[in-house]
Amino acid sequence: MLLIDCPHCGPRAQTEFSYGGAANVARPPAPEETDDAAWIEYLYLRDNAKGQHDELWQHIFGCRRWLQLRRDVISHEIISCSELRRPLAEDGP
Amino acid sequence: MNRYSFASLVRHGIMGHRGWKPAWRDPEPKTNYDAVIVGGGGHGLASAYYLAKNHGLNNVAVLEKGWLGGGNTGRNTTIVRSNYLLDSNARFYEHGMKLWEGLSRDLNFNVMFSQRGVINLAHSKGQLEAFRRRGNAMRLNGIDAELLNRDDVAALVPGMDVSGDVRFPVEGGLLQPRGGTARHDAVAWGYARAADRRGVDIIQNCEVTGIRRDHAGVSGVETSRGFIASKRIGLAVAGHSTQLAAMAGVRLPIESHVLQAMVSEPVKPVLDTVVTFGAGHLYVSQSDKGELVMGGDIDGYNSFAQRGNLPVIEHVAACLLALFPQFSRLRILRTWGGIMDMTMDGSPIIGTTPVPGLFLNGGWCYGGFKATPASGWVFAHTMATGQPHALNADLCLDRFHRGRALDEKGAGPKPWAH
Amino acid sequence: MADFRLHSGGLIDRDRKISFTFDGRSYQGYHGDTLASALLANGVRLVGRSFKYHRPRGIYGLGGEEPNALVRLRQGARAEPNIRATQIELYEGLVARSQNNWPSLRWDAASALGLVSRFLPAGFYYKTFMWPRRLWPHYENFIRRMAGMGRSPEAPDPDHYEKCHGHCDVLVIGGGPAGLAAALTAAEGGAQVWLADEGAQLGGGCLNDGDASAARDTIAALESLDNVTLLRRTSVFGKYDDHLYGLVERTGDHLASPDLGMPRQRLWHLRAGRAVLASGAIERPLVFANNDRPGVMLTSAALGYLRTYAVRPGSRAVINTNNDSAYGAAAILAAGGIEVAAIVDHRHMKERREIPGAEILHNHAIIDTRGKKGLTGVTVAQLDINGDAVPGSERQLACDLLCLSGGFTPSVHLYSQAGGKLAFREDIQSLVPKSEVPGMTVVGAANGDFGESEFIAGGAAMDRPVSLRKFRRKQFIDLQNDVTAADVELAAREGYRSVEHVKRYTTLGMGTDQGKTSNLNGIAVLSDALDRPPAEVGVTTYRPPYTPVTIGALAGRDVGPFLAPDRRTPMQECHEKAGAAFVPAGLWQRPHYYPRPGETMTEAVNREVLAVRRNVGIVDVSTLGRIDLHGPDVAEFLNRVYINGFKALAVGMCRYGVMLRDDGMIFDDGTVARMAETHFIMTTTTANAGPVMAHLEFYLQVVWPELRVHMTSITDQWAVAAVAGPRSRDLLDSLDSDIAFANQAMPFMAWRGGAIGGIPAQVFRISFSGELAYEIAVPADYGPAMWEMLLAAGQEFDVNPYGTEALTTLRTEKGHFVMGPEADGRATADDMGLGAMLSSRKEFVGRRSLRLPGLAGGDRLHLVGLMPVDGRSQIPPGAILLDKEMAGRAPDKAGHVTTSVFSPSLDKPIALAMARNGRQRLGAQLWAHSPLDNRIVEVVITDPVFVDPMGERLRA
Amino acid sequence: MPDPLTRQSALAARSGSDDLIQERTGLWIQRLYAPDREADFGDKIGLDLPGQANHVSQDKDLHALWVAPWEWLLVSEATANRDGLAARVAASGGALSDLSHARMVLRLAAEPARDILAKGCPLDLRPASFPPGHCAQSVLANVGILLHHLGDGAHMDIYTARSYGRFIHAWLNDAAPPA
Ligand SMILES: Cc1cc2nc3c(=O)[nH]c(=O)nc-3n(C[C@H](O)[C@H](O)[C@H](O)COP(=O)(O)OP(=O)(O)OC[C@H]3O[C@@H](n4cnc5c(N)ncnc54)[C@H](O)[C@@H]3O)c2cc1C
Ligand SMILES: NC(=O)c1ccc[n+]([C@@H]2O[C@H](COP(=O)([O-])OP(=O)(O)OC[C@H]3O[C@@H](n4cnc5c(N)ncnc54)[C@H](O)[C@@H]3O)[C@@H](O)[C@H]2O)c1
Ligand SMILES: Cc1cc2nc3c(=O)[nH]c(=O)nc-3n(C[C@H](O)[C@H](O)[C@H](O)COP(=O)(O)O)c2cc1C
Ligand SMILES: [Zn+2]
Repeated sequence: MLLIDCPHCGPRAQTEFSYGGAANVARPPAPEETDDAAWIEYLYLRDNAKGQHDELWQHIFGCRRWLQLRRDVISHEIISCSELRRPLAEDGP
Repeated sequence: MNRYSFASLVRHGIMGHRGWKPAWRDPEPKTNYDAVIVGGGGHGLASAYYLAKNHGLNNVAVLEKGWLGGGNTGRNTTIVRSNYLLDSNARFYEHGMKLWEGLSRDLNFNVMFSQRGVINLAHSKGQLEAFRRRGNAMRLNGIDAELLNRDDVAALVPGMDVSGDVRFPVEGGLLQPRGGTARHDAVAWGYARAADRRGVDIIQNCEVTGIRRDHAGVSGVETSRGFIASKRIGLAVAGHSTQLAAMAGVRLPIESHVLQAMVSEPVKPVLDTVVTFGAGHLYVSQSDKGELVMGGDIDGYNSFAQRGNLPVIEHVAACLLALFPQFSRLRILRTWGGIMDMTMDGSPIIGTTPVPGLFLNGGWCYGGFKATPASGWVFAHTMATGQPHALNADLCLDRFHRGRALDEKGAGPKPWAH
Repeated sequence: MADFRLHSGGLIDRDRKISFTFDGRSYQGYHGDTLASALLANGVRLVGRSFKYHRPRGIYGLGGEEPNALVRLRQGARAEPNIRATQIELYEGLVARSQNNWPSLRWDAASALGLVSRFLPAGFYYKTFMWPRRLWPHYENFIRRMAGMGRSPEAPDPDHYEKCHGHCDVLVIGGGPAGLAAALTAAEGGAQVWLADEGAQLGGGCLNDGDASAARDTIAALESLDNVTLLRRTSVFGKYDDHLYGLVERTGDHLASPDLGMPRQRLWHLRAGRAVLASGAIERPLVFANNDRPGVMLTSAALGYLRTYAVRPGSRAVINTNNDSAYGAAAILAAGGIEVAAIVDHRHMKERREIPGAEILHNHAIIDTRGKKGLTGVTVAQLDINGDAVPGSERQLACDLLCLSGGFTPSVHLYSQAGGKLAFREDIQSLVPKSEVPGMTVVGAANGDFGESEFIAGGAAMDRPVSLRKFRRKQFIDLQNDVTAADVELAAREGYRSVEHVKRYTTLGMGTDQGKTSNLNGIAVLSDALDRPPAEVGVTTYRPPYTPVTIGALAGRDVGPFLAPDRRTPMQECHEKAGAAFVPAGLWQRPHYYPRPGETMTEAVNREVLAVRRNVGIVDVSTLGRIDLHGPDVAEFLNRVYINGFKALAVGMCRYGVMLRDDGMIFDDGTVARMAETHFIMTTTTANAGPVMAHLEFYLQVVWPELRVHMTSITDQWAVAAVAGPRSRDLLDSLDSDIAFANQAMPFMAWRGGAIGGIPAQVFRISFSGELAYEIAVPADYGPAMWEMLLAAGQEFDVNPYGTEALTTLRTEKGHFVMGPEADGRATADDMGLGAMLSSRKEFVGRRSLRLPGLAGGDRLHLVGLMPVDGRSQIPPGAILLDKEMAGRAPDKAGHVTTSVFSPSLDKPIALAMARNGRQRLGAQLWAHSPLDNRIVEVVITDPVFVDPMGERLRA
Repeated sequence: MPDPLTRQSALAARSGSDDLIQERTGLWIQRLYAPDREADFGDKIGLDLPGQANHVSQDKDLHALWVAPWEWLLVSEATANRDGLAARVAASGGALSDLSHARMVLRLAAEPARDILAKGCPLDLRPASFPPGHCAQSVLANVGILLHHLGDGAHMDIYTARSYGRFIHAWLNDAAPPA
């Protein structure tokens, strides 16, 4: 079971968190001016990196903050866990 | 090639079983094939088999990076059903069900397809109503379905706690009598042997590391055993679909997640149907060898590790005891995981891609084992003709671009929620 | 019966005699015995039957590695199958039975299978049972009955289980010499140390074959330290992410039943800073024909029975070995009063060792054994240069104990689970850890380091544990699953060459022991068959659990009422007292209806509906999600998450809103009230309260961090009752309140604060039922008082409390969709007929997707109403709509029924449905077809609003 | 009919009583938000707010429990008029949400509490990791909780959403070692 080091609350068990998917999916700032292809890309297409993966988790049973993790999805090792970068960087933390 | 039968078993038995031939050859890869299928799981092998059988394409290779059947085909809970709500899914899986019913003899390999019935339990009126809709839709698609009340469930699954005295009392359920289980490994082996017999080269320990393209489309694959040319490449690599597609520059609406499964120690027959709990995440059946085979939800985060964590296993155990408190003293023998390619709408993707000559068979989520025959059938058709079969026309990748996602659960574009 | 117990020695307590039964016969043992040691002491050798051929089997090992001696332990509800006799501590009155035999252990009919076993090689079932197809279910039934091992328990478990979260600096796995030393070093360094061992006794291997005094001192030292926790009878079964270990502590298994209040087993989630794996090594058997008879045993096990339990596992022993450890063992056996007839050593050695009284046969192997239900002798032969028997060199040796000593296999399971890679070491013919994995150190025998042990040190290298290359008679590798060397060979011959294929084709290592004594031998046979070195053959994946874990322990406390939390509204007691029937709604139990004596459900629901339509009803809606929103940007935020506009909402007013997911589908709906300029309260559906909160937090924190909005879930703060019906205002007016409920003072969609009957309250004039209605929210602790007050004051207006079933009927009559049946995650706002609500003047979540072809297309399902053409027939719930002209042909479905009710207001059945292009087809007649119950009803498409289409009642 | 102005807590209607677990009723509980990252917010509203994560400050009868960055739970037993505070918070751009009725609060002696909680809560409750004067949010038996290790070190308060109150109370009693 993962131990996620919440930058706000400290190291906590995975069961306190909920998963939020890839962190490098930026919502187009002006959806109405976005063409179908780019909108579909945002909605559905994912890199699904095999290796280091940037992802969002919410500390749902803690501070309720959304956090940004970099995690090795082969070994499950968490490389970093940080406050959300605002605005979300396209290329992760 | 030996034909398998009771008589041949006896004949070889008398000779000490020294005369059996390999079930499949172990050929060196040729430099060129009419079609190359990446991934020696059930889907890749079935596709190769039907390419040869239905479309007369014999110069075909299946490239497997490890041992055939070692992916999700070798690690699933073996449930076969076609109890789908949406027409596009239902017709596709029902075609599969029909193929399953004749598969052992078609392949001359007993895949131990056991039509013991699949029950989805309902624990509320609302759930039962949803099952009514699903069951009616199934029936109108020519699929068997029966609505069960609590007594029916009790009669079908003796030993299940259907008393009103539990946290989630059983209200009833939806039964597909023709659903059941099959021996997972045998499916891979049976298809491999049958495809091999029709001339397909099954090449194990051969990892595809790149896909070559020219102006016309794909031209071949780079592998750990050298370049192999082919103008038709089919990807059937389950958890690795995104990686392989990316080699050809295609991004997919897929994330890889880990799904765990587990078996108990073997016991004498105690459970004759496949049961799915409706108030938590659990499906359970008993294998012919005697183990209870169980699974639940995905762990819920991207993963390429074929292993997961305790919370899901504990939840599955708790759900099992909610239905069968007497199993508390049975013991879990082994747990494992598989890498699932979860799509954004929970339905598979099978068909053409934007790259000419590149075909995709993936995104099977929890349910690709049961699809194996149908998937191979329509994928072979698509690869042979360049066009989707009527049964996978709605399952193609372009459905996302057309705003026609097939969201069976209505959970939206969160792959971990399907 | 012979007594095999020594008069002194061992760790048993001779003052505490224990009676137990096996297969109905009574025996005696001592406190400190295992069932296995006590059976051996009583001369019982035949203990079980094998999985496939039902061969007679005895006790083979000493602990968790035991493949053979599986019994059914205890009786009645506590009965459990497949328990290793070697791990059962004896307690007074213990009852055990053998399994997998009929009619009895000694005379097992199914052992006749042995006669045809040549036709049942590995995987035979894949090759047959295919014709005729209709017989397969019968074949399968037979296969199933022959397979399995023990019988599952049949009654609910009377014991309970516990789970605990633990945290420590260092976890030491294994309490042998290596583990004990590591624990002491770590503890002396100040760390918080936990040490876990499967056994009842700490000490590990040295209890059996070495000098245990050092270990005893270390144990005493550890016990005196308060930063050390020693867990006996505790298996570390799994290694999980971030140094989480799964442990099962068997707190009550050594007792007849757990002490009062004590769990039977406790599952630990132990988060350890680091771990020391000191799990030791398991002895490997040697392989030859008929190597499975009762009386054949691992040498280490024989020593263990002698030293730990003071039991002679036989009278006259032959030791078969390929390494030096057998010689020390022989000395110990001899000292224990066992006659060692011979040591049969595979190796050809110049330097000879002497064991008084024992014949030393170098360059010899055992090629066969004798004895029906127990070993009576062995056949030995000299080996030629190829490792085959020299013809004519065979000799018979009489013995009742055959000790196998094929070297030791390090227990690297947890290291491998942690992702550690293995390397093959020729000298010990075993796989050992290659390098460190983060957070885990492997020490002692588990690391292939057999230390100063006199047994192996200095000895010649071991040879292969497989003695014969020709597999004519049954040479078992996996004793539990009856996998022979010939099976492995056959697999290789048939192309199943990967070690993983061999495992699956033959079932090698798939039994309850997971091949602890057989996997390495399987690799050796396969390596020969493929002519590839063992290192290349590799090993199958190690998986949790290390030893099987009860399902009860994994479920822990999550059983019975604690399977999932249940939520209660502040008024739950009121409903219970009123005799409401309840229906689950997520984790809540909501009143379904309130039957009066003698009433059926239909009668009760119809009464409740009519009460609302004619007089007044009250319903508990506290389960709806409520979110408090504060901040200068709330209105802007709401504008972005709802399809309709919120900026213009005046303080004191409410507005209905619909939220989409970004893929354009309806996500939730509810009302928002503007409490003050920068303060809003949002309601959500019951089921989506949590998801909506997380959805909003996502947009606020991730997408629009610039917005200044604070959100709090206040669902639990409020008790809420909806008062609905033409007389609702009269009811409220009859109460003592500073709120004016009249139309001008409080129009439809207004809210007002004040006090009712002294209780502070917020009143919202919103309506789900379509009647004049008010939702009254009071702080939760006042909920019961408010509810009782409404009921009491309502008497004069014939108030009825109503449940969710009446609520469903009321909203169906009004054509209100709900999340689930209608908005099922695939429906857009336009599908629901809410196209006009979609603001065109602003961006909102999901808007962009609405332009995608499939969503904007002309063939979508619309929310419509249905009525039976005959005006009487109930419209089958869940029915599929078919165009009439399609009847009888492959149907292209025209939609489906979503909610079907009897409308007491119209006095006829009605339904809501999703129909293809339904809004364009008002008046069309369709079939509502429900093949499940064989019903077809002719229906006509109507507007979904059946009652008061102009909405005059709710504005009244 | 119950007296309308008597608060009926989550456990009020439950029969039986116990010594191990005491319900704290009638509390005044507010969730307090500071406007984004305003360091002197506490001074502005006249409260001593813990700046550090998982810390609790006490000012006479009022505890301020850290629950998230710039967010606290204010808890008090006294029913003193706090309109002044509400006005100050509003004036300084912060926000208060009333949760006085939204929580069930249980008090247990720290000693059994640690063992009982360990049966369903993954927090590291060893005194070194969770000392007196600290609070932490976590999950117990699949339900969200807030734990407060009181400054005296002898007690722990468990906060949970009111609707889960009965469940958590029953769970704790079930998990408690038999008397
Ligand atoms: C625990 C679990 C339980 C499941 N339960 C069920 C169930 O009950 N019912 C059901 O219908 N479905 C179930 N499934 C899903 C089902 O197992 C899969 O959908 C199905 O087996 C997929 O088959 P496949 O042939 O596409 O993939 P696989 O069997 O995974 O085959 C893909 C192959 O591609 C190979 N490969 C990958 N990359 C490369 C490369 N670069 N080069 C060459 N080869 C490559 C892999 O090694 C693998 O062998 C379950 C899955 C899991 C994990
Ligand atoms: N005769 C030989 O040549 C030979 C070879 C190898 C080992 N040994 C013996 O082993 C000793 C080596 O000491 P050691 O400490 O490395 O090993 P050990 O075998 O003495 O101790 C290992 C202990 O770990 C326990 N264990 C294993 N896996 C466990 C798990 N998952 N959970 C809980 N407990 C678990 C076992 O019950 C055992 O008590 C030597 O002193 C010797 O007696 C002898
Ligand atoms: C239907 C089914 C039944 C299984 N039964 C057993 C079993 O009886 N014993 C066993 O050890 N493993 C059993 N397994 C698990 C396999 O040993 C193995 O763990 C699984 O195929 C995944 O492979 P891996 O663990 O090698 O990664 C079973 C697997 C499946 C899919
Ligand atoms: Zn946090």
